[in-house]
Amino acid sequence: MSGRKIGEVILDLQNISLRFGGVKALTDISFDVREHEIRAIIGPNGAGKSSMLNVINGVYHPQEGKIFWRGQERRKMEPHEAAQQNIARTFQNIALFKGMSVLDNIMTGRITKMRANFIEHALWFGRARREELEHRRRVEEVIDFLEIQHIRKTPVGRLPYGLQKRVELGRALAAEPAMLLLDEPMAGMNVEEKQDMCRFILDVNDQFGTTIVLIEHDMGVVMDISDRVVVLDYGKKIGDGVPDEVKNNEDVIRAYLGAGH
Amino acid sequence: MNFFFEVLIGGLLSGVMYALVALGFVMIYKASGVFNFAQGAMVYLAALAVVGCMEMGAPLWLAVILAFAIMTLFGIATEKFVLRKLVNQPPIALFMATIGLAFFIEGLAPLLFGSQPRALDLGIVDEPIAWVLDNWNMVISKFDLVAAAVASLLVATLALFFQYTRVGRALRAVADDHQAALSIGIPLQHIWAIVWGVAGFVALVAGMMWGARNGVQFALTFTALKALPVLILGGFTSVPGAIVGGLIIGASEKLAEIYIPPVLQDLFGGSFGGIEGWFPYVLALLFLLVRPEGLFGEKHIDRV
Amino acid sequence: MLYREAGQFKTSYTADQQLFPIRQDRIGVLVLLAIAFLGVPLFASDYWFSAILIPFLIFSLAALGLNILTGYAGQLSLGSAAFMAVGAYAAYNFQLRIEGIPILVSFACGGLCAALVGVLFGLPSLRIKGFYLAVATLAAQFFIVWCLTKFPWLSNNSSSGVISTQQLIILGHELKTPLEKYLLVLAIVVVLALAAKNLVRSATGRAWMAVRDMDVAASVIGIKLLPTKLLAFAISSFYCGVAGALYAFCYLGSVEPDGFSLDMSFKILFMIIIGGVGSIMGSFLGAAFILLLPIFLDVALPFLAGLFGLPFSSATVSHIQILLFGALIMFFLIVEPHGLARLWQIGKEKLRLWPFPH
Amino acid sequence: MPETAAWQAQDTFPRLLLEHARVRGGKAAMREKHLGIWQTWSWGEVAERAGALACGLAELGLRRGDNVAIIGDNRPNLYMAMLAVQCLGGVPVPLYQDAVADEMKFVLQDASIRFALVEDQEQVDKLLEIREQLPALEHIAYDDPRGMRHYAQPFLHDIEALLAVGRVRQQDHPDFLGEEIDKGGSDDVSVMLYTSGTTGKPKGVCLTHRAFISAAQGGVEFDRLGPDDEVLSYLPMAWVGDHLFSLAQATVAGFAINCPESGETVMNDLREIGPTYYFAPPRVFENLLTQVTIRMEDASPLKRRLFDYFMAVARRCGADILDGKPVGAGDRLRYALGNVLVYGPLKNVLGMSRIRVAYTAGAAIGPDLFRFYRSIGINLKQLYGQTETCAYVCLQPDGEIKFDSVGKPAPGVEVKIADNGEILVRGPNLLKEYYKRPDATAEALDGEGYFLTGDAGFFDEDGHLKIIDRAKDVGKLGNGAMFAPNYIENKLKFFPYVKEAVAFGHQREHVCAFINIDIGAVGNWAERRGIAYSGYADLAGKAEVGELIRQCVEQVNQQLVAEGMLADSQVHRFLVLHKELDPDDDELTRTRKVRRNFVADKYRVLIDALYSGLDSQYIETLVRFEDGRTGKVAADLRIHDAKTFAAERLAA
Repeated sequence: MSGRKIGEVILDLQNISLRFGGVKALTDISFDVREHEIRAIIGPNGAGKSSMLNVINGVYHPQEGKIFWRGQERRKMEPHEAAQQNIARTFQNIALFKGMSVLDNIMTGRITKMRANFIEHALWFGRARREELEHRRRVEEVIDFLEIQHIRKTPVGRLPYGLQKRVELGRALAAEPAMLLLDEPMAGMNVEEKQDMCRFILDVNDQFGTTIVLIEHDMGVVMDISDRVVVLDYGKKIGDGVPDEVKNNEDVIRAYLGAGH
Repeated sequence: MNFFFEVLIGGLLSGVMYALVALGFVMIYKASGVFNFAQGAMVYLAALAVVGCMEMGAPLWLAVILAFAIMTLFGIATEKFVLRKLVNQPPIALFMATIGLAFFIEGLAPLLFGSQPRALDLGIVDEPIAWVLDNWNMVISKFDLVAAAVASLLVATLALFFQYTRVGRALRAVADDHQAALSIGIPLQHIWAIVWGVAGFVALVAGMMWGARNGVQFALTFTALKALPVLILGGFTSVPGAIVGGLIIGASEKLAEIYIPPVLQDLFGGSFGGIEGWFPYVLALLFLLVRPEGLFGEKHIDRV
Repeated sequence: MLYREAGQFKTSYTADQQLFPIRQDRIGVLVLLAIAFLGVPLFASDYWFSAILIPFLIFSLAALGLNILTGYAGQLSLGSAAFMAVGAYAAYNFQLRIEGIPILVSFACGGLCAALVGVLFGLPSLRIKGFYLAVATLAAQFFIVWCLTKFPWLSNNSSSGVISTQQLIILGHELKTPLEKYLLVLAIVVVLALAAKNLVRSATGRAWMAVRDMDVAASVIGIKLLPTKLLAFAISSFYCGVAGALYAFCYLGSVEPDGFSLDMSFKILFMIIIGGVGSIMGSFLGAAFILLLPIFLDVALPFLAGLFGLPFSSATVSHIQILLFGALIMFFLIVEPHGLARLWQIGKEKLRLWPFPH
Repeated sequence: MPETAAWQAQDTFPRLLLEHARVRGGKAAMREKHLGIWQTWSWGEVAERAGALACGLAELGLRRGDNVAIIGDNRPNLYMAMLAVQCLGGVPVPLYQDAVADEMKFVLQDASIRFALVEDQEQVDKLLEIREQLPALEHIAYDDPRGMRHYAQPFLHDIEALLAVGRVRQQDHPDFLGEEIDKGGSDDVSVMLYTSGTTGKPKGVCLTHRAFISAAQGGVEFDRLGPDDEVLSYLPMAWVGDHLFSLAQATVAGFAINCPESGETVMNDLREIGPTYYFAPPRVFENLLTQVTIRMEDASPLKRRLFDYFMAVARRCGADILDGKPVGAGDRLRYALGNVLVYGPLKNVLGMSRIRVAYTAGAAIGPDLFRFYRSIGINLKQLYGQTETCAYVCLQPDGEIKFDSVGKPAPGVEVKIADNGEILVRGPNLLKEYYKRPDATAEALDGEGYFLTGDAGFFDEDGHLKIIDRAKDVGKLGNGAMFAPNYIENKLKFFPYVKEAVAFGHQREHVCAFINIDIGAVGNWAERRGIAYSGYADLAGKAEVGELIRQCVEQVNQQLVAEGMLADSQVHRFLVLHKELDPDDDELTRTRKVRRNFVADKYRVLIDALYSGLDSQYIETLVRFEDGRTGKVAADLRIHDAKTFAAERLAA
């Protein structure tokens, strides 16, 4: 039923190695992400999955390896530069701005699209005012999309966990990202919340064509929604392919059985 | 050149005194992660307590014991009524609370022991050491030397305390990992109370030294504030850092005080004394830009 | 209880995002402004203007400045008084050295100079946070005051840096009476408070709060950390600078660098802690509280002492005052970390929800 | 306004619409909270959009007389769709939007629906699910395109696309729409509403423009409604109440319909809009009051005392002040103070500050409940009517409010009581017929043109109508005494703890009852007593809860004794059901009326236990969850005895 077309490689990671002091977090990892696909990264705890996302959006800088974004080799960049290249993400441990309302949190997601300077802001005049109104509308569309109208003006700190996760997704979506990195979007959710989140992820991918890279522990979900899966273990890549391939990969089975039992 | 060394050694010796105050900060920071801005005020309180008790007729040794009791009680009370209530607050809130604590002490101490400046006589005369003066023609204060010796003794004692007593080991463990500390079998809150007690003791020693040197007065709190740049240089968690930082600050501010004003005078005219009032802070600020974690501090990685 | 919000629905984002979306709030603010501009001048005495209202407004402005930096952008500063000093001395020098410069322009330039200095001392904020930064701002506090004392040019060669401010002339009219000065200060504070409110409800403010609440996430969504923090330093210092200029020109008339002491920086910090970190309103409440408490103690303590027949000195009053400040800071941090503004907010929520509990 | 000749000529809804567009084209006609603000459509825009949509539908082949299904939450586009269909002489048939596909099937088949205008993907999916069985269904248009991207079926249309098509057609045939509207007459059917029916299959009630306009106009004049009023439309569009109070009266009086953002935000939206005219079934008022009670229990003691004191003042004189009756100066002063301190703020938080007139209907409302709202100054009134009478038979005039009557016959309506006590109604507001059911039509309308309501009632000395029960439900106890189950159930349901009650007693020696507790109110009650519970069934089974309900039942018994002829209807035994009666399990109708016989059959074993004197009874019940799955609930139900009272003792 899906009408989306998986396109060219949009992100290509080649031989990435990352160390913290003497600790190797990632070792010689290569994989690519195609436009419009849902790409999952799985692996036992401590496999380096989050580090991988942090490399992609510039929080960590790998000591070795190359990153190609839309065919261009990427120089070392800061997270905000990744944001300007339309890479958005959510975090494993919710990283919302606790002191702000849902609306304001999602509004911050549009910060790269806003041009007015602080003087215009202080005067609340012209471009600043216009932008606030325009972007409010876009944010409201995100709120509508995620069905969180009833908590629009609630401070995020007061929300239950599942809704906070949804708001965080909203903040990432507000940036209209080309690529969305989701770090365990369903961790700690109940079945119903997971279903909702799955639906939102698929809708985002489907309606906006957003490329999604996600880390998730729930194998059922991963196998259901992702197009291709990368498996990491102890910072090394041990499998890569469509869900069925990965499921039958012996290294993967061993890593999971070894880690899980 | 002799003059340079005279200034340098004088600076190093007063640096030891800064280190004395900084030690109290480090103790508390290591054990509870609280940046105790009130350490300076505690120095003031301790010194006032000693002279206050002596004024009421107590001999020096008794006054010191009484002051120590007061400092310990005060430390425990602080832990119990202030810090324990702020356990889950961000560090910055704790920091601000200790600023409040500093004010509280600065208001309380003179109410208890009077606010007029007083001398504290420890029986050590503040005069140049004749032998040095004769042989090298340098003025090195006897008092400073004694103070340095006391400080060294204190550091050594603390090091032994940390290394060889159960409580000391617990304290070190707390600094690394609260969970691990629990396994030693001493309640965290006891540990914190002990830390505040020890910090009070350190403040007492520092207060007596500074009080004997400069008189017991409110200005002590400003002198004690100099321990902050010391910490930044040395790192918040390092006892050796506090010593080395203290020496650097002490020496450099004295040298700056002597050697910078003439330069400025040549450039702008006028007089430019009082550089030691800000020099440590600016030095620390510049140092922060280069090495935020301090000389001996641990590098901190933000995990996402 | 006083609120009647039913029927106040918004049909446009303009209406929904206006400064005070609730009609009763708008009325309240207008009434307050009317009292401040029209009512107070009718009834207040010169003592009230020069001893209470003018310093209250000036310190509110300084607290507002610090609140922008600390409350909104999350960067602690212990050097607010020094930035006020920069503003005061810069405004003085602009008046002194540029022929015919309007006084308001001098104030603004004073603010700008403070902003510049603020940015300079804010640079370390990229690498350090929290109390490290606080210690760094102590450098600003001590260094600036020293500079103002020691460089004679800055104070037009007066001894120990004392300056006497020039006349306040606006459009050819000299403001002499406390009332006139009050109105000038009030107007400036109202305009700047409005600008601050606009800033914190716009993208700028959201970027500050994002950096404050979680800097990694802020940077991941595209906020450049250093410019955002430096902007906070600049604007905060600008506010402090203007406050300093007003402090010199409209309040004391003659100031010395040592007047802008560390103690004053702490006082401003206490204003925002007690008033409410991260609240425009809190800056005003805190300033009022910190300024009124000593006045209250001056009257109440001797009275109480007299009641019990205790000996009493003015030094004792000041010690009790310091002690009380410290105790209050700890009390607020423990009991209500968001200060009086939160109490105000809760009170307002209670009124909105009345008779239901909050 | 409607008295002028120009308005008299507007005898169909499309003509009224055009007239409003002409007279007050810029004034708000519909609003919906969407994307955070109240999006507004003026009368001019509504007329334009409805017209364009009509042309779009005509382009698809909609013909005069076609029935068009309207399925969805209250949304301006769906209201406009109804008007659009009426423009073409079609008949809108609103359906209950939360019904599952199977339940919709009957209506869709019965009305030979060719066109369906629906809200969103959810409704489209339902229709597609049963499309095989709906040979007549040709086109489906949807309002919300979300999730519809991959639906390639050619018969699916976005309403916006239809509007565009319609606008093109309007340009090509500028006279088309006007001609179509001109063709319409006041005796055409304007809408077809299906009665849910407590028994049997639903029947389509055909109501003409004349009927609805007369009913709407009567109400508008009766309560002096005008274009500046505001109403919140949140009740199912398929319900006659919503059709009358939202679309029909708005189109007559020219006021604005406001649609909430989502089901979860209704209370908040109500508070924002602050309607001046409000309509809700009793259960909504009841829920509100329950919430008020619960929230006040959490208030500080001082505030609670204040509240209790002023509520006592309000009970004493509030209703009289509202009715304009003489009240002492002291009480007036106290009431004024109470208005500042309690009633005003309370109305504000409920979103009822601006209400001029509020109506309740659809079920009996408890006197305490009714009095509560009136006493705090909300002009809540009752009305009486059926789908077949456009919900318009009796209204309570201002100043003549009786708690136990439904008021006087509305303007233009004749009411008489048949010999068997049944209420008969005649007037322009009656149904034209039941769709394709001449038999049922003949049964419902007698030779003189009276509609047989099926309710039993009587007029009191002031000419106010009192309803006792459904005429057919009024039964007899074994001893021949009158047994009016609804009457008893309503009394029980007036307690906040009781959500539903089902009374049995026809041809039995005494009355027994099933009780559904209100999980909100009882849950709160339990929490305050530290009673832990895991869910509805667990809570319902608690002995303490049984005791609580027993007290309620015994109070009802006391009241019944006082009513003389119903003294024998006291409830002797009862049990608290282990599950909530649910429309999904067919135990309630979609309007949440108990399907008495169905329940009696389903829980036969429980009824037997009640009458055989057992102390408890084990039962297993099949339940259907929201997603369509089914499961089992089992419980061992405790049966409680309630104290009954002797009539003589109270009489003495």
